[in-house]
Amino acid sequence: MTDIAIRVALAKGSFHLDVDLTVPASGLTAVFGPSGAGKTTLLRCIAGLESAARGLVRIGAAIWQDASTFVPPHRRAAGLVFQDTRLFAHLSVAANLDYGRRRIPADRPVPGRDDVIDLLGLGALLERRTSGLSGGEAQRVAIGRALLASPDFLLLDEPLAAVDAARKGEILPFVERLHRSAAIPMLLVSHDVEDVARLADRVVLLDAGRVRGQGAPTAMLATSAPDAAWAVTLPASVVPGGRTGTSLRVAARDVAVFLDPPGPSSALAVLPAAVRAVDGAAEGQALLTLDANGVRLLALVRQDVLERHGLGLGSIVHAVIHHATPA
Amino acid sequence: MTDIAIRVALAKGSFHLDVDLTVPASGLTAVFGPSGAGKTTLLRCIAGLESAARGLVRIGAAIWQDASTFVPPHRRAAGLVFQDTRLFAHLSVAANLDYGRRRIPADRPVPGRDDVIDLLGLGALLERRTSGLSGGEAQRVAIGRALLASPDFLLLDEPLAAVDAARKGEILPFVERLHRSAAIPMLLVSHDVEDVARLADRVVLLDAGRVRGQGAPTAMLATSAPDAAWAVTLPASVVPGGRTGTSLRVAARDVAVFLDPPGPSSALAVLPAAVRAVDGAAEGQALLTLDANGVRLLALVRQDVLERHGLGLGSIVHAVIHHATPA
Amino acid sequence: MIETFAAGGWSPLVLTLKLAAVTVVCLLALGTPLAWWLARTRWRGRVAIEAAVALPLVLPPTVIGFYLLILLGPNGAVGRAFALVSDQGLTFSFAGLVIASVVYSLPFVVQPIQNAFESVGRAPLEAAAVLRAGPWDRFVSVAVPLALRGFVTAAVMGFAHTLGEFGVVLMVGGNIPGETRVISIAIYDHVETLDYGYAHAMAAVLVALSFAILVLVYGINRRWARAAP
Amino acid sequence: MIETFAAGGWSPLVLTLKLAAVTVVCLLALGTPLAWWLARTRWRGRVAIEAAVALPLVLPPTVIGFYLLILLGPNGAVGRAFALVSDQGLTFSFAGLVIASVVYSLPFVVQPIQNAFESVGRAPLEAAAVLRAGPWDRFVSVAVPLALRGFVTAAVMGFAHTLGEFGVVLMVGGNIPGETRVISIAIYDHVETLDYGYAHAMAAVLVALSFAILVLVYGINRRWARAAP
Amino acid sequence: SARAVTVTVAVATNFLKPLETLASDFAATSGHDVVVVSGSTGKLYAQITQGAPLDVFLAADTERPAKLIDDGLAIADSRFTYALGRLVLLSRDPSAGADCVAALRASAGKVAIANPETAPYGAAARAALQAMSLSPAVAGRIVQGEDVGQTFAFVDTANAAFGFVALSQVAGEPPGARPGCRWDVPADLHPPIEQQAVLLRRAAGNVAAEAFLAWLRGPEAGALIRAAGYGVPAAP
Ligand SMILES: Nc1ncnc2c1ncn2[C@@H]1O[C@H](COP(=O)(O)OP(=O)(O)OP(=O)(O)O)[C@@H](O)[C@H]1O
Ligand SMILES: Nc1ncnc2c1ncn2[C@@H]1O[C@H](COP(=O)(O)OP(=O)(O)OP(=O)(O)O)[C@@H](O)[C@H]1O
Ligand SMILES: [Mg+2]
Ligand SMILES: [Mg+2]
Repeated sequence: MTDIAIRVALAKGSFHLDVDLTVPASGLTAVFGPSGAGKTTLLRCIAGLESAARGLVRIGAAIWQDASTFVPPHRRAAGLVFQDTRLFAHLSVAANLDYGRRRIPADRPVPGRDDVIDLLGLGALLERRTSGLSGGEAQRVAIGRALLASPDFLLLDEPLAAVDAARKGEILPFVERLHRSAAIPMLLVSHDVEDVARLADRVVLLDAGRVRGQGAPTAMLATSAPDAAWAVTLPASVVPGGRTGTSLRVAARDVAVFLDPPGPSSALAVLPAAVRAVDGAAEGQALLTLDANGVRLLALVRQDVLERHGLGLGSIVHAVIHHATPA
Repeated sequence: MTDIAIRVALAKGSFHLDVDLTVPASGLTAVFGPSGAGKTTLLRCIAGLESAARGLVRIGAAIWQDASTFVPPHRRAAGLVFQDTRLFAHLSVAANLDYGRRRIPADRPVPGRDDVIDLLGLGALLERRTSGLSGGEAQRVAIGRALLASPDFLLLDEPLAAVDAARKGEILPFVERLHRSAAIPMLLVSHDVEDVARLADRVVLLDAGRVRGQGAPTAMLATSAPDAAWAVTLPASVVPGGRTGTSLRVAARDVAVFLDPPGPSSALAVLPAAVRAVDGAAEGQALLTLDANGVRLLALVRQDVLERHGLGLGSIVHAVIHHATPA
Repeated sequence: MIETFAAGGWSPLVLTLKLAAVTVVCLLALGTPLAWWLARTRWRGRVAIEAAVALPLVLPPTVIGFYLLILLGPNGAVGRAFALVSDQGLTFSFAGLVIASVVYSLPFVVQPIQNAFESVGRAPLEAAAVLRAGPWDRFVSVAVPLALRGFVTAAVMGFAHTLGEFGVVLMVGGNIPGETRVISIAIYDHVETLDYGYAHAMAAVLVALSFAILVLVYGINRRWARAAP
Repeated sequence: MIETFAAGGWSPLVLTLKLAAVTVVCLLALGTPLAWWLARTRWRGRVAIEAAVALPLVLPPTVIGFYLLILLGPNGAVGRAFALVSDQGLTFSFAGLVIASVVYSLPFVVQPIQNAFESVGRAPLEAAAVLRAGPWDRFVSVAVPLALRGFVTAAVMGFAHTLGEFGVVLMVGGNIPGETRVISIAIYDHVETLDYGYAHAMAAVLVALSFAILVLVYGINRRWARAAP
Repeated sequence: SARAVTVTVAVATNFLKPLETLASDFAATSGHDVVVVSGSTGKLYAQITQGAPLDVFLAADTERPAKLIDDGLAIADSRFTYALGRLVLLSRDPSAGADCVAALRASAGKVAIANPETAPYGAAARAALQAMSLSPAVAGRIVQGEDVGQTFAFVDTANAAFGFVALSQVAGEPPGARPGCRWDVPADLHPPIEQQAVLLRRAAGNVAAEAFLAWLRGPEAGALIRAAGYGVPAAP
C-alpha cells in the first residue's frame, strides 16, 4: 500500500468535516477551496490534533488512526506548518529551528541545517527573538522548523501567504526539489492558483467540509480557478534555441492557435498541431488539448472566437507559444 | 495641501526605517517590497503606534506628527488592518465589527453595516466567538472592522493573504469602489503583484527600510515584479464584439507582435501598431510600448526573439491580443 | 450552640463578610491601577515597587499589625493625618480594619492582575487604539475584559485572605464586638477557650459559605472563559 | 542587640529560610501538576477542586493549625499513616512544619501557575507536538518556560507567605528552638514580651533580606520576560 | 442605681470564659453594660498604648498592668490580683496510669508547656519542673504553646503526651471522664500565677468601670472565679 487514505468526520460547532480521500503516498497534493472550507481542520485531523475526529488516517503502510488506533501527534510527526506560524516565543529563531530537529529519532537522517537556513534567508535572524520578526520572516522560520524536523508527511497550511514573490520564487522550487528527491508526501493548502498549478501533482478540491473533486491540477482547477492554472511541461527542444535535456513550462494562456502559419513574430515557437480535445473552462473560455507531433500542449482560448473561425475537435492548426519558463 | 507627506525615521534593533514619501491624498497607494523591508513598521508609524518614530506625518492639512506634535493613535484613527488580524478574543464577531463603528465621532457619517457584512460574507459568523474562525474568516472580519470605523486613512497590511481567489475577486472591487467613491486615501501592503497592478493608483517600493522608487504601477513593478504586472486598460471597442462604453484590461504578457498580418486565429483582436518604446524587463524579456492608432498597448516579449526578427523602436507590427478581462 | 449563635453569634460573620466585601472593592480599586502601571512601565525601578508590594507577606501578621497600630494610632503619621478630617480614630474601628486588610492582602491582588495584564500584551490595545478607543476606553473595553481571569483570581484571593485574616485584624481592630470582632477572631477565641463545639460549627459555616461563593465565582468565570480562550 | 543575635538569635532566621526554601520546592512540586490539570481539564467538577484549593485561606491560620494538629497528630489520619513509616511524629517536627506551610500556601502557588498555563493556551503545545515532542517533553520545553512568569509569582508568594506564616506554624510546630522556632514566632515573642528592640531589629533584617531576594528574583524575571513578550 | 454606663473590659484570653459569666452577672446586678474584648496580654498592652478604647484591663500577668501604670496609662492604685492561676499536669495517654509525675518521668513523649517567655503559665511550669528536678528528664521533649490555650490543644489532641495546663481548663471535666491522668501541681512549686486587673486612665470617672472592679473583688465574683478553677487571693 503506497497510497494515503484519509477518511475523517468531525463536527466543530455548526461546521462538519466529512472527508474521504485517497491520494498516492508521494508527490505534492494541493488542497484548494474557499475560506472556511475546512482545509486547516483537515490538516489538523491528519496531524492528530483533533482527538474528536473519527475515521481512518493511513500513510502508506502506517496506520495513524482507525477505529482502534489513535497515534498521538508527536508520534505521527506530520510536519504541520500552521497558518499562524506558532513560533515559540520563549526561544530564539535558532532554537525554534532546532526544536524538531533535536527530537528526530536516532534511526532517521537529520537534515542539514545550513541549506534550509540559507534557502529561507534566515541567516541574519538566528539570534533574534521571535517577537520582532516580520510576517514573512515568521512564516519562513515556521517552514524551516517543520522541514528540519524531518517529517514523514509535510502539511503546509498557506505557508507562503506573507512571503514576497521574489522569495517565494526561491522557496517554492526548493520545496519542489525536496518533495521530488526525499519522496516525502506533502499536502499544501494555498489560495494561490499559480503556486498550486506550478507545484502540485494533484489537486483536491474542498468545499463546505467535503471533497468536491480530485485530480490533475489542470483538470481540477478548471472548475474553480482563474485561467492561470493550466500548463504543460515540454522538452525545451521544441522551441528554437531551447537547450536539449531541459524542460519548459508553458501555460495554456500563453498558447494561441492560428489557422494559417503566421509570419515572423515575437512568439517563441510555432508548432503545427491537431486539436485533440475541447473542454469548457470558466468565463466563456475553452481549453484545447493539442497534439503537436507527439507533444501535448494546452491552449486557453475564447469560446466565441473558436466558433467564429470554425475551430474545433480535429482541426489542424498552428500552435503559437508566446511565453515559457524553465521548469 | 492635498498630499500625504511621510518622513519618518525609526530604529528597531538593527533595523532602520528611514522613509521620505509624498503621495496624493487620494486613491490607493500600494507598498511593495520584500519580506522584512519595513512595510508593517511604516504603517505602524503612520498609525501612531511607534512613539519612538521621529519625523513628519501629514495627511492633507492634518498634521499627525511633526517636531512638536504627536497625535495619539486613537485620534488619528488610521484604520489599520493588522497583518495578524488582532481580533478581540473576548468579543463576538459582531461586537468586533461594531467596536470602531460605535466610536465614530458624532460629526462623521456612520457607514452602513449590512453592506460590509454581506460583501465580506460575514453574515453567518456574527454570533461566533473569534477563536474558531478560519484564517480567511478572521482576515475578513478584520477588514470589516476597520472599514466600519470610518477611517480617514485606510492602512491595509496584507489584508487578503489568507483569502481565496474567488472571495478576493469580490472584496477587491469593493475596496476599489470604496476608495474611488469615498475618497479615503489608502495604503495597501501586498505581496500579490496582480492585486497591486489591478488596484493601485501608484506603487511605492520599499526595501531595507528605504523608499527605492515610486510611481505608476506599470513602471514601478517592472523593476521588481514578475511579468504579470504590466497591463493596460483599453476601450472594449477595439476588440471585435466588445461592448462600447466598457473597458478591457489587457496584460502585457497577453499581447504578441507579428510582422505580417496573421490569419484567422484564437486571438481576440489584431491591431496594426507602431513600437514606441522598448524597455528591458526581467529575465531576458522586453516591454514594448505600442501605439495602435492612438491606443496604448504594452507587450511583453522575449528580447532574443525581438532581435532575431529585427523588431525594435519604430517597427510597424500587428499587435495580437490573446486575452482580456473586463476592467 | 443555638444560644451562642443567637446571642450575637452571627454578628462576627456578618461583620466579616462586610469587611471582606469592602476590602475586596478597595483592593481592586487600588490594585488595578498599580498592577496596570507595573505591567506597562519600562522603568528599571519597578522591581523595587514589585518587591515592596510583596513585603507585607514576609512579616508575621501580628507584627504587621503592630506596626500598623503604631502608624494608624493617634501618634502615627497616618493616624494624625486622619485626625484632621475625622474626630474618630482609625485604630479599633472598621475603617482601620479595612486599611489593615488592604495592606495585608495587596500582594494577592496586584500579582494576578499584573500577570494577566502582561499576558494581554500590547497587540489588542493597539488594535483598539486604531479603532478610535482612547487610553481609558481601551483599558475598560479591552484590557480589563481580557484580563478577567486575573481579576477573578485577585478578588477570590483578596476575599478569602480577608476572611481568614486574623493577626493583623486582631492587633489593629481590637476584637470589639459588632465593630471589629470578625469571625476569625471569634473562632480563635473559642478554640483558645476550649469551646471547640462553637469553633467547629463556626468554622464549618465559614468553610461552607466560602466554598459556595468560590464555586459560584469560578463557575461563572469558567463560563466566560470557555468562550474566550 | 548584637549580643541578642549572637546568643542563638540567628537560628530562627536560618531555620525560617530553610523552611521557606523547602516549602517552596514542595509547593512547586505539588502545585505545578495540580495547576496543569486544572488549566486543562474540561471536567465540570473542577470548579469544586479550584474552590477547595483556595479554602485554607478562609480559615484563620491558628484554626487551620488546630485542625492540622488533629490531622497530623497520633490519632489523625495522616499522623497514623506516617507512623507506619517513621517512629518520629509529624507534629512538632520540621516535616510537620513543611506540611502545614504547604497546605496553607498552596492557593498562592496553584493560582498563578494555573493562570499562566491557561494564558499559554493550546497553540504552542500543538506546535510542539507536531515537532515530535511528547506530552512530558512539551510540558517541560514549552508550557513551563512560557508560563515562567506564573512560576516566579508562585515561588515569590509561597516563599514570602512562608516567611510570614505564623499561626499555623506556631500551632503545629511547638516553638522548639532550632527545630520549629521560626523567625516570625521569635519576633512575635519579643513583641509580646515588650522587647521591641529585638523585634524591630529582627523585623528589619527579615524585611531587608526579603526585599533583596524579591528584587533579585523580579529583576531576573524581568530580563527573561523582556525578550519574550 | 445611677444611669446605665458601658464598661469595656479587655481580658487575657485564658480568662475570657469566666469573665463572660462574671460580666453578665455584673450587668444583671448593676444595670451597667459590659463589653468584653479579649486578646493576648501583650497584644492588649500594645493596643492600650495606642489608645484603644478600653476601660479595664484584666491581664494574665502582673508585669503589663505595672508597666501601664509606669506609662501613665492606668490608675496607679487600682491594680490588684483578681485571680491566681493553678497549674495542672495533664495527660490524655490511656497508658499513663494514676501517677502522672511518674508517668512523665518514665515516658519519652513530648511535654507541652506554655512559652515561659511570654506566658505566666509557662514560667510557672518551668519553675515547677525545676523544683521537682524534672528538668533533665524532660530535656529535649519540651514543646511550647504560645499560650496556655494552645498548650492545652497540644495535650488534648494527644500530640503532646503531657502538658502543664491551667486548672481552669479542666475544671469542668469530671475526674475520670477522659483517659489519662491529671495532677494538680502544688502552688508552692512555682511562683504564684498572679493575674492582675487595672483601671485604665481613660476610664477615670467611669462609674461602671469603678463599680465593676469593686464588684470583681467582692465575694460573689470570688465564688465564680474559684468555680472556674482559679484561686482568689486572701482578702487583704
Ligand atoms: N467551534 C466552532 N463552531 C462553529 N464553526 C467552527 C468552529 N470551529 C471552526 N469552525 C468553522 O469551521 C470552518 C472550517 O475552518 P478551517 O479553519 O478548517 O477553514 P479553512 O478551510 O482552513 O479556511 P481558511 O482558508 O480561511 O483558513 C470555518 O468556517 C470555521 O468558522
Ligand atoms: N526588535 C527588533 N530587532 C531587530 N530587528 C527588528 C526588530 N523589530 C523588527 N525588526 C526587523 O525590522 C524589519 C521590518 O519589519 P516589518 O515587520 O516592518 O517588515 P515587513 O516589511 O512588514 O515584512 P513582511 O512582509 O514579512 O511582513 C524586519 O526585518 C524585522 O526583523
Ligand atoms: Mg485555514
Ligand atoms: Mg509585515
